[in-house]
Amino acid sequence: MKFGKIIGRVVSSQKVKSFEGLKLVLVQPVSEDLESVGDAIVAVDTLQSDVGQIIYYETSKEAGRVIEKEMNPCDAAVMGIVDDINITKS
Amino acid sequence: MILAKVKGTVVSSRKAEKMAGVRLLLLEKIDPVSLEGKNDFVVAMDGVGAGLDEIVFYVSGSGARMAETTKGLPTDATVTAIVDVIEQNGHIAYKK
Amino acid sequence: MKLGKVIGTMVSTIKAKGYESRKILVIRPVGPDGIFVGNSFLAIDAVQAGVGDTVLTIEEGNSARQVVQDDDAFTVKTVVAGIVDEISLG
Amino acid sequence: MVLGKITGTITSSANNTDIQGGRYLLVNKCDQQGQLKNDFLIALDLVSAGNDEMVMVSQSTAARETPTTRNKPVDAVIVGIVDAIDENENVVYKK
Repeated sequence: MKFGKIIGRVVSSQKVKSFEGLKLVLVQPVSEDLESVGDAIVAVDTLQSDVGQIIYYETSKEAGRVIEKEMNPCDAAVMGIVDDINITKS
Repeated sequence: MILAKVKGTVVSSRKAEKMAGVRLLLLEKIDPVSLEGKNDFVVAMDGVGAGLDEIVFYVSGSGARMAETTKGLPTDATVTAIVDVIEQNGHIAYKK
Repeated sequence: MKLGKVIGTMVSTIKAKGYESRKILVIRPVGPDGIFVGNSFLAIDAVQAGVGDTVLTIEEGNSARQVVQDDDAFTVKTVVAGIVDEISLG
Repeated sequence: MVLGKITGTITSSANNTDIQGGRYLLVNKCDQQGQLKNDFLIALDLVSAGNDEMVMVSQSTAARETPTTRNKPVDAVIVGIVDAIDENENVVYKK
């Protein structure tokens, strides 16, 4: 899993059937210091996250398992909304 | 899937048992616009009988094991198609 | 498997299913010499690891389900599977 | 999923992808504003995408989690055509 920040929403009307009714968000991967790392990706969000929130997401087939449909080609999903990060600098 | 050009074959006499009898191709990834080689090479199992200098595309990761010819074999790259035509922005960029 | 060092913890109340009541750690990959390499990531703790521990992480769903001993944890992919006591080189 | 724009079509008669009538498109990855990255991949089209349209591509094992691609040698599929992207309450892309 990785930290990410919700930076926007993606709207798609023409999509695979198993994605119908799902919310798609634009996620900017970030470090534990909340600095941007790499390029933004599109993820499925089942947790009603808001723009600006720090979340964590998982990739690959396991991400698709947040959707109640047996077969779906989702490769990234929001897995939780972050309340607090405690880092010990050594 | 990634576009590449067949640059040669790879022969290995000592290899995993399950790889016996499988043709291994040396591929050079190509730029899809210029079709020039990127000096980035990968060895892939041949699933289509591709020949030297042909443009192909290959599947990487666990999907490489899903071709008819590679079911259950230890591979992370398999050539799944020989390219006939690449059309870009309405014009033919490549024709076999 | 990847070597990493636990650099912190993260609190999250809103989580995807399969993540409820699981402890999640912030980890940075390290080389065998303990020097940080690359960006941080998150993993579910299965071995009571703590901040400062060098750990072994697995990023593959099937294996992860075995580690957390839950066949129904379909959304789980990244886990801390061991605490490293010693690495000997050469 | 990653974002990309359709820049071409790949035709192949000799293939063992084992997908009847499969349409393979050349995708140039792009950012949320549609800025091209010149980083290309080939993806199987599941949504009848057209030239220059912005799409979402799902990769790796997840690409095989559809009725068309189950257990087939595919590592990238186009799962949706993007109509609009809203970044920090501003529409940064519109079809």
